[in-house]
Order: sequence, then structure tokens, then C-alpha cells
Amino acid sequence: MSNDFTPDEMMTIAASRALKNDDVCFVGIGAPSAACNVARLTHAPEITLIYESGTIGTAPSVLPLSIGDGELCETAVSTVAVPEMFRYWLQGGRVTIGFLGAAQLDKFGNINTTVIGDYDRPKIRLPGGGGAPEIASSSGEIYITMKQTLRGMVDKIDFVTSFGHGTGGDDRQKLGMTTLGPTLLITDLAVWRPDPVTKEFTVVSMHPGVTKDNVQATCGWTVKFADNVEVTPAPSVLELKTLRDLKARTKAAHEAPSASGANA
Amino acid sequence: MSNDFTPDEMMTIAASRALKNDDVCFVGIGAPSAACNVARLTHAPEITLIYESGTIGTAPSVLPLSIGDGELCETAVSTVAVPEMFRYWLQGGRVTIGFLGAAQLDKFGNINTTVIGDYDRPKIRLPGGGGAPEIASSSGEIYITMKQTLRGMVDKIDFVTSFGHGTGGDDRQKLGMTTLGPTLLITDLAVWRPDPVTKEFTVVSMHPGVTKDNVQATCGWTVKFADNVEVTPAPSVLELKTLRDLKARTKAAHEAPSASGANA
Amino acid sequence: MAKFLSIRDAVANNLKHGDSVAFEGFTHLIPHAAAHEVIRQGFKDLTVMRMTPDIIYDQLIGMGMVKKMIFSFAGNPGVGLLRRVRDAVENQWPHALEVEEHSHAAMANAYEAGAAGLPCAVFRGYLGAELAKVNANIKSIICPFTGEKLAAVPALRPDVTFIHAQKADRKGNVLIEGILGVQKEAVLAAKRAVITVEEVVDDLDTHTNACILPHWTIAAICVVPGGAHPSYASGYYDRDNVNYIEWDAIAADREKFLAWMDKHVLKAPPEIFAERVRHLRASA
Amino acid sequence: MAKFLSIRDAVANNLKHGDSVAFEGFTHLIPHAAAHEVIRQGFKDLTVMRMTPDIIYDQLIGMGMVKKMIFSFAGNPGVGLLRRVRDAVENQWPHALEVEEHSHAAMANAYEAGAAGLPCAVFRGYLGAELAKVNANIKSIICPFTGEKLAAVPALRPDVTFIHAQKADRKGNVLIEGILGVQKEAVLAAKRAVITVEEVVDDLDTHTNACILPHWTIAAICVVPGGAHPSYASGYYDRDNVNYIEWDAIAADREKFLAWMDKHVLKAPPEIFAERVRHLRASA
Repeated sequence: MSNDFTPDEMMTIAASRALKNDDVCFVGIGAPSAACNVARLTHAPEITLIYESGTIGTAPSVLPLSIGDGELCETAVSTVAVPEMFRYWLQGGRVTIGFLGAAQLDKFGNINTTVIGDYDRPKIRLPGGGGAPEIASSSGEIYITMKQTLRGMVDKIDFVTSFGHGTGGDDRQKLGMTTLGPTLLITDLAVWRPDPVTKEFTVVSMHPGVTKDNVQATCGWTVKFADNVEVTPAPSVLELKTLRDLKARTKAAHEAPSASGANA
Repeated sequence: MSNDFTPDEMMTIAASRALKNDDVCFVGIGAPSAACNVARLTHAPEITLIYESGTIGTAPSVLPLSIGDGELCETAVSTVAVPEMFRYWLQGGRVTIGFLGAAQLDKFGNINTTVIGDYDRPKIRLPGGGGAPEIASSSGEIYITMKQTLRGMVDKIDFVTSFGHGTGGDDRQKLGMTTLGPTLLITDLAVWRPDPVTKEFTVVSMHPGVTKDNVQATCGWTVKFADNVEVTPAPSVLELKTLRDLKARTKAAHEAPSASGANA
Repeated sequence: MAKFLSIRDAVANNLKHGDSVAFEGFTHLIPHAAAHEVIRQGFKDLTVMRMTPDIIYDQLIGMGMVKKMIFSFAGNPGVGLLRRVRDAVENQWPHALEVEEHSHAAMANAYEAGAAGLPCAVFRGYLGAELAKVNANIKSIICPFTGEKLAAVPALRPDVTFIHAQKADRKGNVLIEGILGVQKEAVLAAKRAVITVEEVVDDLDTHTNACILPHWTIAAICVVPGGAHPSYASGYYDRDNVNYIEWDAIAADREKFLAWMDKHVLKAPPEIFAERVRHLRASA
Repeated sequence: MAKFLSIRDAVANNLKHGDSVAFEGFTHLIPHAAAHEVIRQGFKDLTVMRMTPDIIYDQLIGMGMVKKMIFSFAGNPGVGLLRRVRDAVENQWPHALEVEEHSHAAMANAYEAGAAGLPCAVFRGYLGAELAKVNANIKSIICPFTGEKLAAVPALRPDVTFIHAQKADRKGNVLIEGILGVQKEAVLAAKRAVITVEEVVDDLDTHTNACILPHWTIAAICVVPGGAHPSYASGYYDRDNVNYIEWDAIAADREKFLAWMDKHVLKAPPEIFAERVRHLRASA
């Protein structure tokens, strides 16, 4: 155990713990990628990590800057074309966990990465859904990880890029989905799981030192807490060292100065 | 020119002459395969030969016994999976010539390779269509080659495995097809082309020494002859030598005695 | 997760009476050893499917194990007709055989749809072809953008797919090279996949984009050298063409067929395949 | 049939005002040199499409050449948003940009359908996703066997597809290795394909099942070493990550952007790409 860690590190490590050795995980870039690789480098060495660039069973030594970095391919069991990735591997039901981030999230796990504001006259045009709409519907279950902010965790998202539990209850089944949808949310403050009936995200565990007020202050909806909110175990020395080594290797690899002159 | 050749050899060589250097030819096994490879070894060295096993741009030194022989793959520019072959290459409109044989053929180029007799109670259960139904509809045009017999060239085929010109005229267009369908029939006796309007196969050329009576005697429908029926040029020495060498190499390669004992 | 098993255990653990089964291969890598083990274990009422049913389907059907066959080209490749299939269809010997017949394009798309988790495959096909009249599983959909009528067939989702491949690594990742056929799709479309391989190696020693089936897509892997004989395994041994030619005479006669099956399948162990390809290895 | 041309001639001969164009690549092998040549030649009213429009789409749009963009993820990969795309969508600078937005699954299937000669792609997608409400090109079909409602989108059929690949042989057959993206499909879906390559070789020296585009599927091949910079070409040079990070600041300001484009694109020859990757080759 270590007491010297950031909320970000706690978030990534808590997320990594949710992954199992036999999971097949479709990995989003950013926090999901770090969590998945920490899992692979600690308790889940055999986990299969898939990036939407077509790399299956990849084991990068540094975190990729993009979903198509060369090392993902070089270390993969196989690299397939993108149409095959979406048809045979995602739509084919081979992915057990889809791991997503979000720009905006609501309490039912619906995600917006499309626009802030109106779709036709957006205040901020975000990158868009990419693979997420079908990751959200075709993966066995969905884990979401994001830092808590009032702008990010909102009562009503501006656009439903990826469907979570809709308005809760059996909304997924009504749309014909047979997958579980969001079953886990890991923020920098807490671990959340959907209520079995309403599907509203409920805090089941808070990270060491975090209070209910902290969680509510950075969340745009009225937070539900479980009857017995646990304390998330602090990162172990191994988890923390693994994550920090990974980040250090990544920083060194990505920030080598450019000498190309094109941007001079 | 040579005078010493069989009707079979004349058929293959006449068929080979119809192929051009820039054709992309989807090759059926048997007579089509021989014709395509004679073309490749004589006047059309750059022709692209595709077999439905997925081999693209293949150049076998002997005729394959099956559409999936190893040499087809070893000599190909690329070998793709079979779903891709049918989707991107055939359905995608990349094939200029589909080259088919037939068990039964009618005067509009409709082909039966499914059953002799009733479908549910067949007299002879033939192998079936394989790739032919879509080769017939998706290739730019269709060449057919077969030996003339009264059993094979019939007024009414027992089953329409592959659609030619239907009942003639614009039947293809009525079905939404934009490809030309059968534009050439080469038998062991003659070269036939469809009438521009009725689409009925019409003899445009007879092989050296063949009479109209010969053609009619081995054809189950009343044969139409063009106003000026030409004489098919006899095989050149090179054509004949190329074909015979190919057949000799093929025979040697395929008839090596088995020593496996499994069939002892 | 792939288990390394004997072919006996792999068949016994994964197949049951009445299952739908694909033994895929496209001239190359036909899973003969797996089919022979299935025959030895005496399964009944199988629904078998394959684009190109050949000798092993002649054998399965001749031995009375098959209720229904889904196919697109039933022939002895390079030789001619399948005598046992004909006898079943034409004379109901040893019993009647239900057939569901498609074109290659339809079957290839149907396996693809199975691998892709879709209920049906959509393609441009069967235009003017009479199969659409005798097969109730050939339907159509209308393109919502152009109004074009496209063919639709149900996805193929076999209970078990058997294929033969060149090699596996020790984790159970399987490599296929050369003529790929529809094997990857048939494996991914199946509930359970059993793969015989020529050998197990430390490292597949192949390239980035090779056709690899990850170990977690496979139920069982069985090392059966020569397991594709008399078909071939690119890089290992050549096709035994004479064997295909000889099959025509064996299958032509019911008694001769049964005697051959008794001697070469029912009373033969799977290990015999290694022997059968020995003379074909030198030139491969 | 592939012609070996300079990138100047290849662009001039194959692209015209108002065309629909794909510059495909999936982080790997982005055709930067081709896009810069298109910018230099000053085309107007283009409809551009790509699953992952990145810096070159920021550049094309910022230079006012694009009428419409079809896409599924518009970001600076690994860095953040595309500033010029945002400025066009949010502020109509330099003019309004029409967008047709899809998911990756839809775009990948739509290119696949284009390559397969189909009018539309059918897949399981957009379930509950709001894009289906703002994009009229997202429709549905009903599976005639199960009644399931599946998503349908029109096939993508660009007038011209530009890609960058590792190498061509002297006949013009082109090899792609590593992360393949959707390039094969984008080429086969296009009316005309222009491919820049790192080099031309006597023999592609690859394996049986490599991703190869036969010469007769390609309109023009251009040898442009470094033509993917700042993206990478597996086996040739690494990704210039810093360049992507620096782009964010350049693109954030209209004047800075225009000055950069003038110096590094409008006044730069295609040959400069070889120089740009020189320092990235050692480690690749």
C-alpha cells in the first residue's frame, strides 16, 4: 500500500483491477488505455487488448499516443483490417469489455463525445463517436472511466453519442440489445455501479480520503450512494510503480524533440 | 498452321484467342482453365487469372486439378479469403470475363450444372452451381466453352443454375443486371455469338472441316447460322505446342502414383 | 480458451448427435482426420454444411450419419461427382438426405455474416437463378437508398466447426496460410471450433497481418500430422491427386465403399495420417 | 492500369473540382504528401471522407477547399481537437462546412460495401445513438428471417481515393503491411485510386496472403519517400509525435495557420517529405 498517489493514479489503478486475465477488452485511448495496460502488467498478464486500429492481443511497452501506433501492431498476435475488426470482433460478440472515456456522461451511463451545445450550431465541436456507439452496444459490458467535473458529469448530456442505459430500467432490452451496457464507472474519486433495477450509477466505493461531499461537489446530478460505501483499497506499491514506469516510458517515447523542420 | 489437331484442341485454342492481355478472367475448371492458360502462355502474357479459391493473378505451370491447387496460390500476385473473392472481386465488378463450362446449355446461354431431371427427384444429381450463378451475373461478360452433344446442348435445360439471356431479348436488363452476359460460346465444332437483338446463339465460325450438318447433328435446338459463316483459323504451331506441352506437364504432375496406402 | 486435446477427446467433448457441423476447407487443408474421428464415434442426425463438400462428406453421408447437407458445390474436386452423395439424393441410400443448396457467393457471405454476428447476409446474387425457387432460405431485402432488390440468406452458425491448419503456438494461437478458403469465418461463426494442426511451435514465425485465430476463439486444438490427407497442407505436403481419382471407383459401389470405410476409417487410428503423407512431404 | 507518375501529374490527371475524395489511413500511412499536392493545385468544392480525418483534413478545410466532410472521428490523434475543423463548423470560417457524421462501424462497413459493389452496407449499429436522428443517411432494414432491425448506410464510392503504401513492384502491384485500416476497401470502392509509395522494388518480397492491390486496380502510383510524414510507414520511419503536438498550436490561430500553410505546403515541393523523415528512419 502507498499513501503517496494522485487521484488520477487511483482512478487508473482502480479501473485496472476490474479487468480479468481472460477478458477481451476493446480499449479506448487515454485513461482506459492506461488502466488496461496496468492490468496487463500486473494481475492480468494474459488479457487480450484490442484497439480499433485492428490490433488484437497487443502488448505495448509504452502507452500509444493514438489507437494506431506502430508498437500496437508490432506486439499484437494479429492485426486485421478495420472492417473486419468491427464486423468479426466487435459485432461478432468477441469483446467482453468495452472500455470508454467520455466528454459528458449522465447518471445512466449515456455518453456524449459529439458536441457541446446544439448539434447543428455547436458551442464546441468534439471529435465524434468513432467506434464508441457500437462498442457501447456490442461489447459484453462497458466500463467507463473519467475525471469528475460538473461540466463532464451532467444531468442531461447534449447528445447521446453512445447509449448506456437510456432513461434506466430495461431501456436497453427495449432496443433489442442483449449486452449488459455500463456496469462500472471509475472516476478519480469513486467506484460506481448501476442500481440493479433503475440502472442509475451508485457510488459503491470512495477512494481513500474522499468524502461524499467531494463526490457530490464534482457531479452534476444528485448522487446516490450505496448503503455501505466501501473505501477503495489504495494502490499497492507494485500497482503504483507499474503505472508510473509506464507513464515515464511513454513520456520519454512521445516527447523526443522533432527535428523535421516542418513545424519550425 | 497445323492440320493435325483434335476438335478438343481446336476448341481450347479458339477459346484462348478470345482473351486479351488486360482481361481479368474468373476461370472455371476444365476447358475454361486450359483456354485461359494457353492465352496466358501465348498472346496474353499479362492476363489476370482468378480462381474462386481466392488466387488472384495466378500463373500455374500445369493445369490445376481443382480450383484450389497449391500452385495457383504459390504463383499468384495475392491470395485472398473466399468471402473477399466473392465480395470485392466478383461482386465488386472487377472481373471482365467469367469463363464457364456447362452440363446443359440452351440457345440463350442459360446453364444447368445442378440436376438432370426433377430437382426434388433427380435422375442425376450434378455438383451444383458453385460460384457460377454470381459469375454469370457479375462478370462483365461470359464466355462458355463445352463439347457439343445432344444431351448437353438442349432446347430446354432441366434447371437454370446460371442465368444467361433467359428467354432472350432484354431479359437480363429486366432483372436489373447491367453486365452483358454470355457473349461467346466456343464448342469443339464452332464459335457462336448471340444475335444482337434476340440473344440467341448464332454460329459465326466453324472449325476447319466442320459442316453445318455436323453442328446441327450434335445440337438439340435448331441452329441459327450467320449470313457469312467463317472458318475458324486452324491452330498455329505455337498454339498447339503450348497446349500440348501444358497438357503433358499436367498429366505428369497429376498421375504420379499414390504410395499412401489409404486407397490400397 | 483452446485446450490441447487428442482428436478423440476433442470430438467427444465438442460434438453431439443432431449438431450442425462444418468441416471447412477449400481444396487446401481439408480436415480429413477430424471427419474420420467423427465417423468412428458414430454420430447421428448431423446437419453438415460446407461450400465444397467432397470426399469426407461422401463418407459421412455414405455411413448414414447425416440428416441434412447445406452446400454450394458437391463434387470430387478435379475428378467428378460424389457417388455416395448421389446415391443418397437419387436413391435414399442409406437413407434420405435433405439438402439446402446455395451458390458459393451465398455460402461465403452466410459464413461471413455468422462470424460478424448478424442474422443474415446481404449480397447481389441469385439473379435469374432457379435455386431461389427451390430453397426457402433464399429471400431478399430492398436497399433503402436505391430501391435495388438484394439477396438475403440466413447466417451460418454451426454448433461445431472443424478445420485443419498448419500450426499452433503453445498458447493455442493458430496460423493458416496459403489458400484460406472460408475457414476463419467458419471458426468465428461456430459455437465451438476444433482445429487439427500439423505441429505446435514456440513461435508462429509469421508476419503482422497473417491469418491467425487467437487461442480464445478455439475450443480444442489437436496435433494430427498429415490430418488433411489426401488434401494438402501448404508448406508441409502436396495434394495426393491419385487418391482423389481412386476414390471415384471406391465410392461407386456400396459394398466396396463399406469395406474401404471399415478398413481405412473405422479400424484405423488417427495416427495413420502421418504415415499417409510421408511420401508427399519431399516435394512440398 | 497503374501508371507511374509524379504526384503533380497524378493529382492533376485524376482529381477535379467538386469530386468526392478519400485520403484514407488509420494513424499509420496517412497520405500527407498527396493531400499537400491537392492543396497546392487549389481544388474547390470537394466532398472529403475519412473515418479519422486528422491534420490533412484540418488543412484542406482551413484552406477553404471542402464543401462537405463525411467522417466518424475528427481529432488530432493523441492530442485533441482539430482547430480548423472546429472553426469551420462553429464559426463557418473560411466558409460553412456540411458534415455527414457516422460511427466507425458504419464508415468501415460503407467502404466495404463500396468495394463490394453494393448500394448499401448492413450491420448492427446505432442502437440508441442520436446520430441516427441527425443524419438522414442512417436508415434501417429488417432481417427477413428474424425480424431484427439492422442499420443501413449508403456505400461510400469516392471519385478518387488517395493512400500511401510501403512499396510497389515494377508492374505496379502495391503492398500494404502493418495497421491496414480501411485502405484496401477505400481503393477498391473508388472510381480512381492514386497511391504514393516509399519505393519501387523488383519483388515485393512478401507472403502469400499479404494485403496487395493488383496494378489493374490503381490509376496512378507516385514514388514519394516520406510521403506519410508526420504519420509513419511501418518498416520505413516512425511517427513524428511532436509534430502532431505542435500542430495544435499552429492550427489554433488563423493567421499562424495560413503562414504555416504558405511556407510548408504552398511553397514546398513534394520532394521535401524525404527530408522530413530522415531523422525518423534510424529507429524505425
